[in-house]
Amino acid sequence: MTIRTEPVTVNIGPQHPSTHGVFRLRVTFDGEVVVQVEPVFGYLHRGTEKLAEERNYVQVVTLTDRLDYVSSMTNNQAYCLAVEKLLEVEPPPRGKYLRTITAELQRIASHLVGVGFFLQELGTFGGTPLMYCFRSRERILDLFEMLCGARITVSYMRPGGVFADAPADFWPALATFLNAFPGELAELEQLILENEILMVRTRGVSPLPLDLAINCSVSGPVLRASGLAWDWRKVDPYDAYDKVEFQVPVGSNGDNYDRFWVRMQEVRQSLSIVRQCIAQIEPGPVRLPDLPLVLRAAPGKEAYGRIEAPRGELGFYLVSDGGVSPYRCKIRSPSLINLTVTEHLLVGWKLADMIVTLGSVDINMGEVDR
Amino acid sequence: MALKSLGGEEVARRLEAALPGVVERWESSVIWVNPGQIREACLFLRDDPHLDFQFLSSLCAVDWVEHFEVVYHLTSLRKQQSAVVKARVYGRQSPSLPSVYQVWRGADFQEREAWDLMGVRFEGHPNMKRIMLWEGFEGHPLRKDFLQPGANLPHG
Amino acid sequence: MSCRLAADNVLYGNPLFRWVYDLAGSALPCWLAYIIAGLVVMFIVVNGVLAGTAVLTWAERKLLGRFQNRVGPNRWGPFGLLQPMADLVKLLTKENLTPKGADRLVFNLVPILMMMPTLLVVAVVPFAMNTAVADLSIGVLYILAVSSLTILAIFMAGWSSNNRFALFGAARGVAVLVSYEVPVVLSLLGVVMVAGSMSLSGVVEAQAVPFLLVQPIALFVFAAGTSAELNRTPFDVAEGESEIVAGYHIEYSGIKFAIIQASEFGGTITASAVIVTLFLAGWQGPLASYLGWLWFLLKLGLVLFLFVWVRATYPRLRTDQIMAFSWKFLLSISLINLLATSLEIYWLRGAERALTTGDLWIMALMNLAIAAACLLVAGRLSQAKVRRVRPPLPVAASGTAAREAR
Amino acid sequence: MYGLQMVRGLLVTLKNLTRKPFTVQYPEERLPQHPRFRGEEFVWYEERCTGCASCAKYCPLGIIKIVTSPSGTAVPQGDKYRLEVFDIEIARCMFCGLCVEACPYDALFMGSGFEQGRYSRRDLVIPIQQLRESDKRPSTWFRPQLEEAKYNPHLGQPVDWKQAGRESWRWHQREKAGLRLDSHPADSNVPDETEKPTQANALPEGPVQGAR
Repeated sequence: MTIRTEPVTVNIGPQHPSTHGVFRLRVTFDGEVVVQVEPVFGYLHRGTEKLAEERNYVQVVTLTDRLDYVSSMTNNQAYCLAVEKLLEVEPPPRGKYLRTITAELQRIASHLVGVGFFLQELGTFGGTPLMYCFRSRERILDLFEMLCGARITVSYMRPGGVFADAPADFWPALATFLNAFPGELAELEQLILENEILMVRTRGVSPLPLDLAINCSVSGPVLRASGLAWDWRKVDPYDAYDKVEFQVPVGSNGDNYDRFWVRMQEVRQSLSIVRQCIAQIEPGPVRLPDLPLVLRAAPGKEAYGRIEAPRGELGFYLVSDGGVSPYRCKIRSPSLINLTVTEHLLVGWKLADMIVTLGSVDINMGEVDR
Repeated sequence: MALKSLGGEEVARRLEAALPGVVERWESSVIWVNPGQIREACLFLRDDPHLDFQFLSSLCAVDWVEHFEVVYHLTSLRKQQSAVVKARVYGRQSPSLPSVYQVWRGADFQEREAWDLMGVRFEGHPNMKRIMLWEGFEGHPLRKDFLQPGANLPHG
Repeated sequence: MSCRLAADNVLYGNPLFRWVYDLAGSALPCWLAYIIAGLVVMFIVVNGVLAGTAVLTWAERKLLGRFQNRVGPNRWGPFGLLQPMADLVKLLTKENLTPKGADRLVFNLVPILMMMPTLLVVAVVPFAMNTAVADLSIGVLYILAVSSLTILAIFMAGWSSNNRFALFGAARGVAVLVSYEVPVVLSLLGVVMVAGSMSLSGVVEAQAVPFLLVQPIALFVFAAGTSAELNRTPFDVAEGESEIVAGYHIEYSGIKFAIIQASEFGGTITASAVIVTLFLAGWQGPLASYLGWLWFLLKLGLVLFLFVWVRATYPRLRTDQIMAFSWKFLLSISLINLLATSLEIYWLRGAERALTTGDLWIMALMNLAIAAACLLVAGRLSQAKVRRVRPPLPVAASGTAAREAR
Repeated sequence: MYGLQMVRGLLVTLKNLTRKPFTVQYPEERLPQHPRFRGEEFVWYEERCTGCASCAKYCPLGIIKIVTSPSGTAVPQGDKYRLEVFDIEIARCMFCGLCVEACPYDALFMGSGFEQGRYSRRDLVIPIQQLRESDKRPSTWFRPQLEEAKYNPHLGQPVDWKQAGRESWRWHQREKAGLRLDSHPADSNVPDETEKPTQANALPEGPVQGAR
């Protein structure tokens, strides 16, 4: 006897615990197996690119905080680099080091969130690893508050440096964090990194071949997990990255476990970068003194500034018409473009794997929809 | 180890040798390509062993009022070099140019976004519909002549 | 007029029942006295379980909080002890929704059907000597039969809710529950064989050595099986809140949701009580025999703590992996256990056809060795899947050393 | 071995069971706030404000509304313009602090609180009267002179307008009145009875190197 079956279409999201914001996947299931998937987004579209055209160069910094709200610092950094390229200026060394330190701290915080929610989606009840991740992230956010008065929407960097030097009590607080965090990280690794359930759930699931990843412009940890050591911090060093040493963790077959593993390793490398920066940083100005509050670039000039954000290549393409605000500001957001491979990653896998794979790609809707 | 920004001249020379007439003009770091042949040009840029631009970093459209400019930021992961390719599309009613989806699948969402927000159609894209806004939205908000309904923002 | 309860009545062993029956029977007709006595005992047991459930919801949340470095509920009452009350009031005052297109009758029947097996199981569990409501001679069989009724409720909930997530949850739940029935039954068979009795009090009395030691494999299989049947991590696929939101009970709200939740927590309590009874020697313990209930509660608390601990630690398995775990691993080790146990009993049982304490110790040693061997073999077989991938990357030396190196 | 890592995981959670929770029970306990915290209760010194509306122009959202009129008082008293309206619509404010960054006379400071929740959007406007009367506990965000004085709004006393600026208040008063023509650096360092710091966390007088 044959059982007549029919595919079932389900909307995962926009309100679903595991869609990282207001993201919707229209999925057709055959039993539990995904046969067709279509990402639908735009629920968080705020028109940042249009808004940027109506604000002056410094004001746009506040808009970038709200793109990838899990890593505001790196958004600021990418934007400020683009503006600096446009104006052909370079921040003073201390400013560069401060940017590097904060960007790496932000990378740690962002990866902790990514890993934490990835594990939450794997079904750790009530999110025990998530809480451990947040415990450490909280310390970083505290440092940010000390530095710039806000925890998430930092607006710390400005074209030409950072808005102000770190307060005197920042450095001891940073040292405290650097002492406490490796222990917490080791605890997290002991809890979950090689857990057998995690292994059977994630290894070999949703592999992403390297050639497809490159063709789909996938970047960041997702690309590195597929086996290519491509990191803009190495390839095109910006700020102080040419003065520090670090390794680029690389996965082998780009499955969920590799993506998770790459992030966990990057946290360690970021920690080392912060340490090196602290050892190297020297007193001096943090912001170019002669930049006016309202910046202007030469008409017709354009610049594409990009960084290795925690989620991949974050680029700002700025075009100037000589006015006080960018004529066009295109944001190349890694989260959106990493979603190009959604269909390849999800089709053929089960519902449970689908959720975990989405978590391992680690998208952020603020950045997808902009 | 550093990224090399390829000069417009070098790219233009190679491109012109392979596909005569495709390059409209070039500058120090930018080349303008005939929009009708953008797909062939991109295919060449991707597959030429000296250029090897396998990675499309970014694709966007800029509204210069009298024309639209579609900008491709390309990166070669193997040779660690980058280049900027542009194509000018004229006409405000229905500007269109061939899609590069078949060359780089990474262009998928970015082309859809350019259509959605800027109104530049990419012919040959398998799923050319709105991406951020809903179907039925009137106009393309990133165009310079788009007026936000009820715009009364102080900076508007 | 005085009524005498027949000695072969299943309720004869319960002193409370007999006392109420005698008291009521002196004034009322026997059938009425029988009902009244039954209701009194039922009232105590049902409310005891429900109170335990309330405490468990508080304890689980509090413990999970502390496992996660949080505080847990702490607003109502000292240490948040009144939190279950607040929850109950909240859920009672919520709107009782029935989704459009739902099968109303089935939908509304589910909470009752969910609660029923939980309460039914309690009937045979002896909390202390002579305290089981009914000391059935086929107690173990009764537990197995009644507890599998949950499947029906889960399936009904998923089917009647008119929600695809609920359907997913129900399908998963049924698949998992059905596949876990078999190893659970086989594991309890070993226990019954060693005890030589199917009555729960008989099993407790047979545990001169706790069956935790004598039947370690059976304990593991039974614990895993009940985890799966109760939808607890790492087998909580039927609810899987990160995937299918709440699974089969996604559409339930208000008091219906409360009952379903209560039956799950109550199920945890009864399952733990069964584990205590079958494997941890029930009410037996040192010191005076009237402290039996205390020992029972202590052991119950320990088992519940283990359940919460596991829940706080592990990720969830996938449905097919859970079933593979059941059919490939649990079924084989429970068969091994059954074979080993029967052979041991055959050899060790003396002329008087009963196992002595010494025999039990020998069996314990042998079974522990077998359990260790099973673990080793399974570990070797599954090693390829869970081997460490690659060593962590070296981290650049920090500080001045790195600067000098350049 | 199979299961070994799972046991290690159990040990981690057990270890955390004995730890003190890291969460904070908010209304009773509070996280320590840092002096640079960008909070809601904007601190505004009318005495320092010239009504130039730099803050309003620099606000990315345009939520500051300023109306001035020529004041009737004498110019040497430092009152060129009178502020009639100074509304900050904090419903839309994102607390980026660019208004504070733009203020050339250190008249506007970020506040240090975060508990201005209201039941109606209409109430989420800070009018000028409230700005005048509010506690003067400015955040040290973008105000290096306060930072150098180790001022902490969460512990310290209110800061008087004479001490809030990066230059002497007398200099400032002349500046505000438009009398800078003959200003002389020595002029600003003339000691004055009213300038004497009286508070515990008094701020240094005289020109302080600004951030710009």
